[in-house]
Amino acid sequence: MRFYVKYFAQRLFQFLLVVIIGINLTYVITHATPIDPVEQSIAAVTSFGNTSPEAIAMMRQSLRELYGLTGGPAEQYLNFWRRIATADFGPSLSVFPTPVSLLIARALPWTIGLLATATLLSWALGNLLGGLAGYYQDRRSLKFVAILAMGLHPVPYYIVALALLVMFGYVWPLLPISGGFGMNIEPGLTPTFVLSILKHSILPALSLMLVGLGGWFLGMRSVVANVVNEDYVVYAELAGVGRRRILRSYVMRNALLPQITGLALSLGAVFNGAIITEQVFGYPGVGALLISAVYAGDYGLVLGVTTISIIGVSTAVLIIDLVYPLLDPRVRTV
Amino acid sequence: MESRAPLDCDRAARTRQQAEVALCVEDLKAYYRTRHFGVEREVKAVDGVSFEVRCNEIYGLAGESSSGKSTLIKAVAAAMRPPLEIVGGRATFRFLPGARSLNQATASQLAAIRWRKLSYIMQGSMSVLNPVRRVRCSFADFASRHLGGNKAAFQVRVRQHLELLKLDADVLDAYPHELSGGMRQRVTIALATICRPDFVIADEPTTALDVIVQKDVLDMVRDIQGEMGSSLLLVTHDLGVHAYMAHRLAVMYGGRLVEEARTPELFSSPQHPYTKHLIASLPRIGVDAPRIGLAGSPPNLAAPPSGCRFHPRCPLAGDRCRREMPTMIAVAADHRVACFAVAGAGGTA
Amino acid sequence: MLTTLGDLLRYNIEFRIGAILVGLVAVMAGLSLASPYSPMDTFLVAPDLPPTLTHPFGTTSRGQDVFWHLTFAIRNTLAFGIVVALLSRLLSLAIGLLSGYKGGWVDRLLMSINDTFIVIPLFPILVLFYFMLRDRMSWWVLAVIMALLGWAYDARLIRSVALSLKHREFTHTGIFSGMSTREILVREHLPYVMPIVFATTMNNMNWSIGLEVTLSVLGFTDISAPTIGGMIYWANQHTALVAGVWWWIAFPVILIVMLFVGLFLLAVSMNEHIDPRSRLRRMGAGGA
Amino acid sequence: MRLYISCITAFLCSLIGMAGLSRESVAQGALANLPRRETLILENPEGTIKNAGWFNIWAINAGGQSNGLQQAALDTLWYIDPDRGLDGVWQNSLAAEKPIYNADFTEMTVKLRRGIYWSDGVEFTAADVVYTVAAQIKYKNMRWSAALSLNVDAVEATEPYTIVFKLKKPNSRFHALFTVRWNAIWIMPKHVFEKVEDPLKFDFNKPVSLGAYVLHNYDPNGRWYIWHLRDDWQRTTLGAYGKPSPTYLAYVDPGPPEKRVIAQMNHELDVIHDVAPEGMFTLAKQSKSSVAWFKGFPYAHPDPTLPALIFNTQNDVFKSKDVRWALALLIDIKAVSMASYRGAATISAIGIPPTGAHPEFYHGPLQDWLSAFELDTGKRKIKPYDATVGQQIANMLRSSMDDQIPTDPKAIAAAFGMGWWKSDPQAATELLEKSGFKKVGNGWQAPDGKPFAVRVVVEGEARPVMTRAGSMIVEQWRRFGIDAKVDVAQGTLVTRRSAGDFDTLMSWSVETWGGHQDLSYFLDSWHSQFVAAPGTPQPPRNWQRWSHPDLDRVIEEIRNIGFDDPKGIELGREYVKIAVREMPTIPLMSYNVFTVMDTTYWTGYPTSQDPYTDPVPNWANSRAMFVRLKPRG
Repeated sequence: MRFYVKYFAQRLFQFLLVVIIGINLTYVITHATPIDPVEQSIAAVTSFGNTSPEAIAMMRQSLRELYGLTGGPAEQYLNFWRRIATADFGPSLSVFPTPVSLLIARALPWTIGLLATATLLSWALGNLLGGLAGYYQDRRSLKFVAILAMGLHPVPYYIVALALLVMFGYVWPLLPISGGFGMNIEPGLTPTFVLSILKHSILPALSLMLVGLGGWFLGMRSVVANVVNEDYVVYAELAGVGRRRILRSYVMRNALLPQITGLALSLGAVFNGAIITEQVFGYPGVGALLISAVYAGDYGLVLGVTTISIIGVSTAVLIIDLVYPLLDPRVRTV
Repeated sequence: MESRAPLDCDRAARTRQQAEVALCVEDLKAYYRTRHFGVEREVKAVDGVSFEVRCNEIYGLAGESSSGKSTLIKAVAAAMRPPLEIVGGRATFRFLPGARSLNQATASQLAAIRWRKLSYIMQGSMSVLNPVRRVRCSFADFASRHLGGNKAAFQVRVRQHLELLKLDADVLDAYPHELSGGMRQRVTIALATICRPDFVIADEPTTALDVIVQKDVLDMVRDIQGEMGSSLLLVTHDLGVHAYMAHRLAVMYGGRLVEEARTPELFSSPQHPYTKHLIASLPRIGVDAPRIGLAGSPPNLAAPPSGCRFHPRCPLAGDRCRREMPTMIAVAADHRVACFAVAGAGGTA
Repeated sequence: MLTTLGDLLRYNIEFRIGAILVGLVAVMAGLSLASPYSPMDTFLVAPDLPPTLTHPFGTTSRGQDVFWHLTFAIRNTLAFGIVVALLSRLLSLAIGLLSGYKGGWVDRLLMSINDTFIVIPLFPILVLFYFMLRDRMSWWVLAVIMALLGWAYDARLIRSVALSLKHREFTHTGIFSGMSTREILVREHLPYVMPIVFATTMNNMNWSIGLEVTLSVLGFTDISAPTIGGMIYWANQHTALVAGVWWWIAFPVILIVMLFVGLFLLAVSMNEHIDPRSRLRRMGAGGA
Repeated sequence: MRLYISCITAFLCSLIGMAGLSRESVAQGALANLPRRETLILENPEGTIKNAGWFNIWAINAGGQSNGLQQAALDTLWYIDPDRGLDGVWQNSLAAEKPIYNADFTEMTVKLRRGIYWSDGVEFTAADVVYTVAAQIKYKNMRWSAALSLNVDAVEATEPYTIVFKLKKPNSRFHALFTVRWNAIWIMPKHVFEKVEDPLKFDFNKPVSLGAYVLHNYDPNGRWYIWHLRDDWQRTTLGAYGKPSPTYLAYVDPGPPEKRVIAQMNHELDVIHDVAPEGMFTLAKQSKSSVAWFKGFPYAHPDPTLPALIFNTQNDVFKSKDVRWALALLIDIKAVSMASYRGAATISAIGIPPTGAHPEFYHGPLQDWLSAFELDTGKRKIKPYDATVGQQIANMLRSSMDDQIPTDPKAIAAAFGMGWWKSDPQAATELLEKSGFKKVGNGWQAPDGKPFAVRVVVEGEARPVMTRAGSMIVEQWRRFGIDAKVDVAQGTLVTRRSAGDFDTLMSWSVETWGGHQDLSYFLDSWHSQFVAAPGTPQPPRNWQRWSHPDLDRVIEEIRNIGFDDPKGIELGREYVKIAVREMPTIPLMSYNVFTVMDTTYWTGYPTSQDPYTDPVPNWANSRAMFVRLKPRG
């Protein structure tokens, strides 16, 4: 037990370290963006409108005050942390005065719903199949899966997404190619709404799984192919332990360990992946929000999203770290 | 031409004149046939080996590394994976009469035999136990199907067995990496003997251990063997271990047996030049005659030398040795040698 | 080494396919030297021509010959991927092995930095970099940036392996025989993680080129420099897909897919060759 | 093994299942439970609205504007149509008549229309206008606060339907603030806003509308907005032109150009705001039911906006007009037209969009002057103008798409524009040498000995056609030996433009009413008084940061004459001549928008034959469509 306390403390410390470094890094980077939110707002107002130069000068000043960009950098930095402490990211600058937290709250369910699910699914399926393929090395059906995976996995995600879009959007227009759900459907737990969501999520989800699954499959397969030759597997076979038991408790059990770390990391890709997925499929979510925020020079929003994603991901890593020793006793004596 | 005492397993099995034969190996040939990346290779790791292990006997198998020891036991125990295959001869166990060798047994037969009749103590105990499962699980996986009974009964059985081996019962709750090397080896032995098998194969059981621990472990092995009255095929390069353990001892060189005798006899009056050399190079207290090293290196089994495989390094080598391959000839009771240069073993070199 | 490559080529089907694919791509890249057209100029040939003998891959709406333009594009893209892969491999190997072997505070510190790189969303950061660097964001600047951002995943992977290696006999013997950390890492552990490095090299090239393609498709790179992503970018600018100029997108995509599958197969088959275990299996005698 | 088989099958089944249910859904079409034949679906070029539930347009930039809000639900005093208009270019909307100024333009009186009601049944009166002005002045962060506080000294409703503005200083164009070009100051519902304590934090959802439509439903993710025709549509200003035909308006974000084209081919998008030329051609070829502004080539609607290559005249290199001219003479406009619009551009040599009423006021009358215009290269005098470029483009295109290209010179001038500058590298060389540049090897050197480097800032994805034009110009300059590069400022353009952080820029500093000859809309901001010091932000629209005493005089004169005063045309032509001599920006073409309309469900869209308004659906004027459209069948 004492070990756990120590271990837990270490990991927690590391977690906090990561979060703090990460947030600071993004703070610096986002504030290095050359885009001026005030100019963006003014452009939005004047690009078509008829406004006299003096008026713009006035507007510029008042906007600076409104957006709270008047204080010095130190002051702004302190304010930022003060806000983080109270889990408040302040107002978005590009859609002032709507609070950032509200915008994120609206977008997050979509991202989590689509990407987290797809990632977990492909992880589970990929590892299962990969494990079997590594153990039963001469099963024809699994060989086929392997070939499929080898053909698909290496292709860059954007290309896969594009291909799917072309196939099911243009050539064979079966599936909706943009949006989270159909037009004029009232959100709510109605069958129409749920159905519409499912339908709209097929292409994005499929694209994510096609790429993800292959990776896990091949990874697991090669790990298993090695584990099979470990002495303890050979020994168990010599001892006449049943194949299924060997597969479950000796091969899979041990081969999964690296894959679990992998899962934690790939959950990190959720927030990055979201951007491209949502770009290509016009799917709502954090990625789309983030990009539009970057364009608008909306520090508040960019920071909000990245902070959330950083915390989310490092929490995932933390959880994995905490579970890991339960799965791999060797770590406990480290 | 010369009087031979060829081994005949069937007869040995039928008419038990001497002590009963637990394992009979006859002219066993096991080659590694690799066709990897088109590089055709045939490594004659075991090439026509014959011997028998009697019941309730510790049979030692000595020889420097890459002499084919491990391959031999792989072949005997049907622990072969490609590219290793048996190309000739046979190795029959008492508990599975008739079959040419174990690898012909059906899956169900094997399942029944493994661990119940035949078990192993493997080299490198470090990695033979699943690192992420408690020792207890290994016991359950390996033995429970043979011992039957419910969980509780099985646990009792395991504890008893551990007591027998003077092992503390709480090793069961440990993970392999939490045990010392010696402890781990002891556990492995316990694991190998829990089902009281008729035949145990021990491959370098103590190689990784320091001398003190080695002795304890060896004692343990011997005790349990005697207690069970089963046969033990002990394979190690360490003649000291053999001297301490084996009833009879065979020396292997280049994939073939060169000499076999009761252990004391082999040490006292070795016949084969190679054996002589081995014995001579053993450190002895009091004697400080200079160790004469042996010229040359162990044969490449992919392209073994013609005739006697030892001739390139042999001080007594003659033309015949280069042409013909010597066979095992009985020179005395329970003493066989394969050398033309040995008197009574088929003329002169 | 050469002979083993020869063997691989002759007797390993995956390797052969991979080699052929990559070879073809490389040849394409090489042909760029022989291109009759400058990659920077447009309207050198009649626009929108479907594939014919004179223009095997057709021509773009910008009056470029797809085939010849592609040779430049694939060359740049390939070079990009390689640079990123090499640079980031070095980082992830060094950090992964060290932190896995050393453990303790070294491990914690390194992994904190590592995890930080894992958790910060790359894409917006790359975009912001582009905003800041503007037309100075040439492909190799991008490559360096990506390398600096792209080592973390594999470092963690390598670390987890190094972690398990740490409990292997050979490590202990290494320590007892008084090898220095560097020696142990380089002599004992490095060969062991090499297969992973190979696999990750491939994945990393996939990742970096994939990201480069994505970035340039979205217009966040030097659009005048011909790259695969750049071609798709310009094709989108001319809505080539719906305008029926499919060859403008199809051929770049086919080529890049060939490259990826090819590299991947090479990595896989070479893993098998390099992996110490499978070598044992092959050199059967080693087991005797 | 069994486990694995079952997994595979389960996975496949689920996919097939999903695909199955999707098939049935496509049949059901784009919008659930709306009568398609009564619904007009238009593209909202704003894309997806981040802050979907925000309709308070008076708070700066917090929500969507052209998601139907300003086209269907808001209203103001006057509209000026960029084309011909329903009943003339000038449209009295909430105002009953044109603005009435006093002699020295310090007072403007407005007479309001009667019987106009808010969608919640409250009548619209002068009080609303007064409140709009008062509120904007009171809350200095409202959208039009600055403009009003600068101008308005006092505003009062002398009668329920009469308002008098007292201005702080003479302004003959004050009414322009309340006159819609693209938008204008929209009138606020007093009875709603006076109840909320902070109008800046009020989302105005659901909006009380003054237009003919009310909000029906919207996507919380901001991809679509659906508006419903008011039962009392007669009590709106649009109602005066008859009953709007569509019962529902759907403003949607159809995604990138390909998706728009596909959507219209599936008849799920009636009005596309803009696509790349190739997309336009595809629709023209493959979608029989699609129509555009011009029946045939070049299809596009020319907006009263003038894309130009804008110099940052505060950069030393571009201070000299000879350098600017040299660069202009290195441009082959035909190639630029082909690269950007595939020839479907309406070129203009002068700084006025060749659209609406402008050709008859400016381009036509100035042809002779242009042809006579002489430029001194330092070695000789040349006449750079070629009046036949428009013709040449037409002929060039006729080879590939003959029947579509008009033959009548007037039609050609309308579609492709009139003349432009002859590409003349020789003259350019002389001009550059004249101002101290010299050619070393095959690269040019600036007087300071550094290589002559020019970066052309373009907006990338955001404005494909402009990016293409910019890239072509760069190519031409590079071929001449200038170190030219495109600099894609996707996202950053706005900031960099106002900060003057560029060498040259593909953008526009000229926007006009289109339908009306008055130029003050953009020209007033070109006065030297507004030019910002280098490094400080430049107010719109003089992005070139250029000024000229003669121009200042012209601008001041315009300020002192009425909006409709014919003298304005004369002054306008003077501006043109000054701009041609100085070349502060290289005018290229009008901003042609490929607005494509699907006639499957609706007919009677505005086109060049019946130019009653601008079809571009984000313009507030496009509301005129709603009353002229007819359901098919």
